[in-house]
Amino acid sequence: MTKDQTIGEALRARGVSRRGFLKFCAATASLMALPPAMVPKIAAALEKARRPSVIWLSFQECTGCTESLTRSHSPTIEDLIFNSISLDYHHTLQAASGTAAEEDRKTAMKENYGKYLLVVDGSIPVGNPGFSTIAGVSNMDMLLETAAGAAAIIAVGTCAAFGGIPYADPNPTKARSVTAFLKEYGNRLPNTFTVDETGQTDPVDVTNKPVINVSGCPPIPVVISGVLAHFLTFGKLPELDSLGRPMAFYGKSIHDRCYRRPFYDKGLFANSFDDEGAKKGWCLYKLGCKGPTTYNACATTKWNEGTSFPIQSGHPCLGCSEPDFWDGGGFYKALSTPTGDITRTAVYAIGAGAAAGVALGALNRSKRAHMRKTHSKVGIDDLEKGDKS
Amino acid sequence: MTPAELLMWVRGPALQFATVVFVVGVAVRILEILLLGRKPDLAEARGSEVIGGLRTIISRSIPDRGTLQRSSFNVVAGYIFHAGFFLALFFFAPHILLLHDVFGVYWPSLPTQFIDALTVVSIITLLAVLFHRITHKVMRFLSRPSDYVAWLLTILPLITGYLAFHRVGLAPPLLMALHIGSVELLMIVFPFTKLMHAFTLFLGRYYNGAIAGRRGVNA
Amino acid sequence: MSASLEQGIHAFKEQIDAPVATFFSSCVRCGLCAQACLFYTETGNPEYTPIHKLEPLRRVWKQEYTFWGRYAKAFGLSKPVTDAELGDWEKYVYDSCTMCGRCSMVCPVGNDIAYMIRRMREGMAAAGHAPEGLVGATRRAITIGSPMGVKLPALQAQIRNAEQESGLKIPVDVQGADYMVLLSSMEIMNFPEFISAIARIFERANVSWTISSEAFEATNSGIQIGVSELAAELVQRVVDAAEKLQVKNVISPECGHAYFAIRWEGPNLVGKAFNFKVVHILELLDDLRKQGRLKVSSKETQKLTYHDPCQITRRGGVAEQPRNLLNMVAENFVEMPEHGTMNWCCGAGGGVSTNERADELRLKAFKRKQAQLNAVQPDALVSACSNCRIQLEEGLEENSMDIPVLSLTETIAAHLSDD
Amino acid sequence: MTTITNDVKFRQLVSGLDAARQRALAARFVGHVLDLCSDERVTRVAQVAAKSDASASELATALHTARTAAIESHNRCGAECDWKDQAGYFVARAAVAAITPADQMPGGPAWQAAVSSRMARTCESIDTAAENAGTEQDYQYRTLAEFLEPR
Repeated sequence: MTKDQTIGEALRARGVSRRGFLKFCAATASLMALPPAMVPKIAAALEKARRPSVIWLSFQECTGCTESLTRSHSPTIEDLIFNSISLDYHHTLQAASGTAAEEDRKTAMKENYGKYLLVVDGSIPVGNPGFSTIAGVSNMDMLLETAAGAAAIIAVGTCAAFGGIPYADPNPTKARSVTAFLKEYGNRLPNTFTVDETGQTDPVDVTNKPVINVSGCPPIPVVISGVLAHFLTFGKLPELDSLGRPMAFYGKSIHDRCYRRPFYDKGLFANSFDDEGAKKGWCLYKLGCKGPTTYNACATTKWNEGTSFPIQSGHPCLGCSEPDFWDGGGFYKALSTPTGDITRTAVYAIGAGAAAGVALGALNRSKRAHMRKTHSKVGIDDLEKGDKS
Repeated sequence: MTPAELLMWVRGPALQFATVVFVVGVAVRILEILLLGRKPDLAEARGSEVIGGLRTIISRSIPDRGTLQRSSFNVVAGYIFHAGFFLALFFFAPHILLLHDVFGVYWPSLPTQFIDALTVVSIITLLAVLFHRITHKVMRFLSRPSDYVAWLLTILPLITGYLAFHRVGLAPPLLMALHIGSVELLMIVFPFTKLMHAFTLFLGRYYNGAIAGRRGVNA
Repeated sequence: MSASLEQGIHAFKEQIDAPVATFFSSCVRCGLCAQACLFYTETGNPEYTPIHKLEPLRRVWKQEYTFWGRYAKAFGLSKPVTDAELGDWEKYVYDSCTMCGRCSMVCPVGNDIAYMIRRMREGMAAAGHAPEGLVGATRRAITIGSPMGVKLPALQAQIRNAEQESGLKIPVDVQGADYMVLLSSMEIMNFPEFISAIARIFERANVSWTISSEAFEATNSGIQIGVSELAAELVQRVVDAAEKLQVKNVISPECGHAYFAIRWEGPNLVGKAFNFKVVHILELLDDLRKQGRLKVSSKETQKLTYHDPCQITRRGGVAEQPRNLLNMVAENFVEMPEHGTMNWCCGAGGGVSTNERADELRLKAFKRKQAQLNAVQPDALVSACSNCRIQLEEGLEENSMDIPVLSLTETIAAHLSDD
Repeated sequence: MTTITNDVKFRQLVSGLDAARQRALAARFVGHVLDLCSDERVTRVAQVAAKSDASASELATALHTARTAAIESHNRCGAECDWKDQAGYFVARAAVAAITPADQMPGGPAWQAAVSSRMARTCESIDTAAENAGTEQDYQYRTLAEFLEPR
C-alpha cells in the first residue's frame, strides 16, 4: 500500500467489495450516532480521503492500549481503519528501530506537516526528563516537537487522557495527562528544536492544540476507529464532553445503560461474588460497582466485538474511563461509602463524648447543688421588691 | 481540587470530623441533660410511671382530634417530610450499604423509584413547611435563626440526594460530594440546634408520660 | 431579704432538672402548644404561646447548664435575663396561664410546659414579680390561715348554719375519725351548702369523719404563686392536724389546685410521704357508690354536662369518678366535645382569678368554654371546683347564657335516698 | 296557730304551698334580711316578688336582674373576704330563689329563699361577731305560721 493511495483504493486493493465498504460506512455512522442519511456522505468522503498519516507516540504507558486497539482476530472495523491509515510511526509495531525509526517520524512530520494525526498513549512525566525517553529524547520534548505539526492529538487511554496509574497518588514521576502537559508546557521550546530539518521555521505554541481524550484503561477499540472515521469524514473533532471525550461514546454512564439496572431499582443486590444474588446476575453496587459515576460505552458496545463487558462477566465496573479512578477508595467499595473506618471513629467519639458529658454533667450537678445549698428562704415579706413602694 | 478529589475528601477526613462532632456533641448534650436528674416523687402513685412513660413515647405520635383539626398542616406536613426523610435515609439501597459499613447490619431496601418520588414529595413539603413557618403568626413569632438553619440543613441532603441520584447538572462525583457534604453539615450543626429533638423527644415524652402516669392519666 | 433579680435567677438555677433540660432541648417551635391554649385561641395573640412563656427560664438553662451556652455567655454572646424582662413576663407566666396542662398534653415532643411554668414561678416570685392579688392571698393564707382571711369563728358559724339546715351534727376535732375533711375558703364563704351536703351524704353512708379546727383550709396559694417554702408550710399544717387527730384519710374538697397541692405536691413539699391517704371528695363518693353505701332516690332530669376541673381530671387523674356519679344521678348527662383529660380550662385556675390585672383576659378566655357549651346546649353545668364555678357563673352571666352551675357533690346530696 | 319548731316540718309545709303563695312567703323572708344588702336592684326584685299580680315578663326581667346582682356580688376567689358584702350576696341569692319559677328551683323557691336568708344573717353574725344563732330561723317559723292562718 503506497502512501498516496486513497482509502477507497487501499480497501479495494485488499479485495473489499463496494458493498462491504458501504456496510462499514453504515456501521461507523450508527456508532457515531449519525443519521443514516449521512452514510453516502461518509462513503464519498472516505472514498477519496488520502490515507491519513498517523504518528503514534507511547510515553509512560503499559502498551495495554496498543494491545487492545490492534488486537483483531477477524477483519474487524478497527482492522480496516488501521490498514487504511498509514501508521508512519509506532515504536512497538514498526519494523524499523533506532535512528531509522526516528528518521521515519521526522520525514512523516515534514511530509504531512499540519495534517498528520498524533496519537499519544501514556502520561508525560515532568518530574525529571530522564524518567521516560525515546531514543534519548525526553517524552516532554518529543511531544512538544511532534505536536507542532499535528492536525489534532488523540490521547488514547486514561493515562494520556487524565494521567492514569502513573498519576495515581503519590504520583512519583509527576506524570501529566496530555491536556495538563500542554496547558503547562505548551509554549515552551523543545530542546530538540532545529529549524531546518523538520521544515519548522519558528517554535509553535501547542498549548491550544485540539485534543480528543479517549479514556479507558484500556479504551474500547471501536471508539478509536469511530473518532478517526469522524475526523476523516468531517475533517474536525467530534462533539466532546466537559472532559474532552467524544459524546457519542462517553455521553451516557454505564449505570444508565446497564442491563442489571432493574435489579438496582428493585433493590436486589449481590452481597458477595458467589452468593445467590451474584449467580442470579443481580446488581453489583454493593461490591463496589462504579457504574453510576462512570461514562463509557462498555454497556452498549461491549468488548471483544460485543462479547461482554466487566459487569456482564460478574465483576463491578472499576470506573476506568474517569479521572483518578485508581484513587477511588477501593475497587470493591462503592464510591459513596466512607473511606476510613467510621465505626472505630464513632466508638472513640462515644468514649470521648461520654467522658466530656459526664464531666459537664457533674459540673451541672455541683452548680445546682451549690445553688440549692445557698438557697435563701423566701418568706411572706420577701415577695415584694425592696424598692417597691 | 477535581470533583473526584473533593469526593474523596468528603468521604474521608470530612466524614471523620463530622462523625466525631456529631457523636461527641450528642453524647455531651444527652449526658448534660440526664445527669441533672429528677427528684424522686414521694406522692403515693396511682399508676405506673414506667408504663405511662413508655406508653406516651408512642401515643404522643398520634395527635388528638382537636389538635389535628386546629393544626392539621403541622401534623400532616410534619409526618410527610419526616417519613420521607427517614424512609430515604434507611431504605434507599446505597444508604443501607453505607449504614452496613458503620453498623454491620443489612436490611431489605425499598425500590429506588419509590424513594425517588418520596424525596420529591418531601422536598415540596419542606418548602411548604418553610412558607408556613414564615406566614403563620405563631410560628413566625416563635422562630429563631436556628430554626431556619435547621430547616436548610434538613432540605439540603434531600435536594442534593435527588440530584446525585439523577446525576443532573454537575459531574456525578461533584454531586455525590455535595450530597455527602450536606449530610456532614447536618451532622456538625446537629448537636447545637433543635435537631437534638430527634433524640431528646423520647426522653421528653417519657418524662411527660411518667409524670402523668403516676397520677393515673394517659398523657 | 427582699425580692430581687439575683434571687429570681438563683431560684431559676435551682429549678432546672433533667425534664426541664430535655424539654428545652426538644422544642422545635412548631406552635402546636398555642393551638391547645385557650389564652391564644381566644385572643389570637402569639405572645400567649405556652412555650414562649418560658423564654427567660430557657435562657437561664442554656447559659448555665449547657456547654455551648456557657461558652457563648463567657464570650458575651448570650442575652442575660433582666429584671425588666421578668416584669414583662408576669403577664405570660401568671395572667395568661392557669397551669391547666393542656399544652403539655399536645406537645409532639412531649414537653410538659405546665411542669416548667410551676418551676418558673419559683423564680418569678423570688424576683418580686408575682401578681399583687396572689401575694396578698398568700400572705393571708400564711398569717390568718386562709387566702380570703376566713377565720375559725366564720367556719363555726357556717357549721352551725349547716347543722340547722341538715339537722345533723358536724363533727369537729373528732379523734381517730376515718376521714378529715378540708374545705376551701370559697366553699366556706360562697357555697356553704357543701358542708351540709357532705354531712348528709356521710351520715347516710355512715362515714366517720371530722373537720379539724386547726387546719380546715384546703387551698394552697403557695403552689399558685410559686414559693415552695410557703406551700410546704400550708401543707405541714394539714399534716400536723391529720396526725394529731390520727385520721386515716384527708379529703380534698371541690377545689382544683387544693387537690393537686395536697395529693401530688404535698409529700414532695414537706419532704416525706404522708402516713395517711389523700382522697378527693369525688373519689370517696364513687367508692361509696361502688360499695352501695351511696344511693339516690331520684335523678336530675334536665340535660347536664360536666366541666372537668384541670387540676382534678387532667393533672389530678380523677376522671371516671365524676362520670360514674353523674350516670347515677342524672338521666340526661352528655359530654362536652374535648372533655375529660383534654377538657378546656375555665380560664381562672392557677391563681388567675386572684389576679385583678388578668380579669379582662380571664373573661375573654371563657369564650372557649362558651364554644364547648354551645356545642352541647345543656340545661345545667356541673363541676367539682368552686373557683371554676365562680368563673363559669361570671362567664355565663357575661355572655347572657342562662345555665345554672351546680356542684356535683351538692347535686348528689339533693337526690340522696331517704331509706 | 300551728307552731313550727323544726326544719323538717317547716320545709314540709313550705314546699306544700302553691307557686304564688311560695313566692309571697319567700318575698317576706327576703324582706326581713333586705337591710343587709346595699344593692338597690335586689330591693326592687324583692318588691316585684311581693307583688302578687306581677306579670310573667316582669318576673322574668326581675329574675335576670337578680341573677346579675348575685353574680356581681361574688367575692373574688383569694381576695380579702368582706362578710358584709357576703351577706349582701346571700340576700341577692335569696331574691333569685324567690323570683325563680317553682319548677326550676330544687326544693322550692320559699325554702331556698329561707336558706339563703339565714346564710345572709350568719354572714352578718360573722361580720359583727353578734350572737344571733337561730334568730332568723325563729322569725321564719313565726312568719310561716302567720302566713298559714292570717288573723
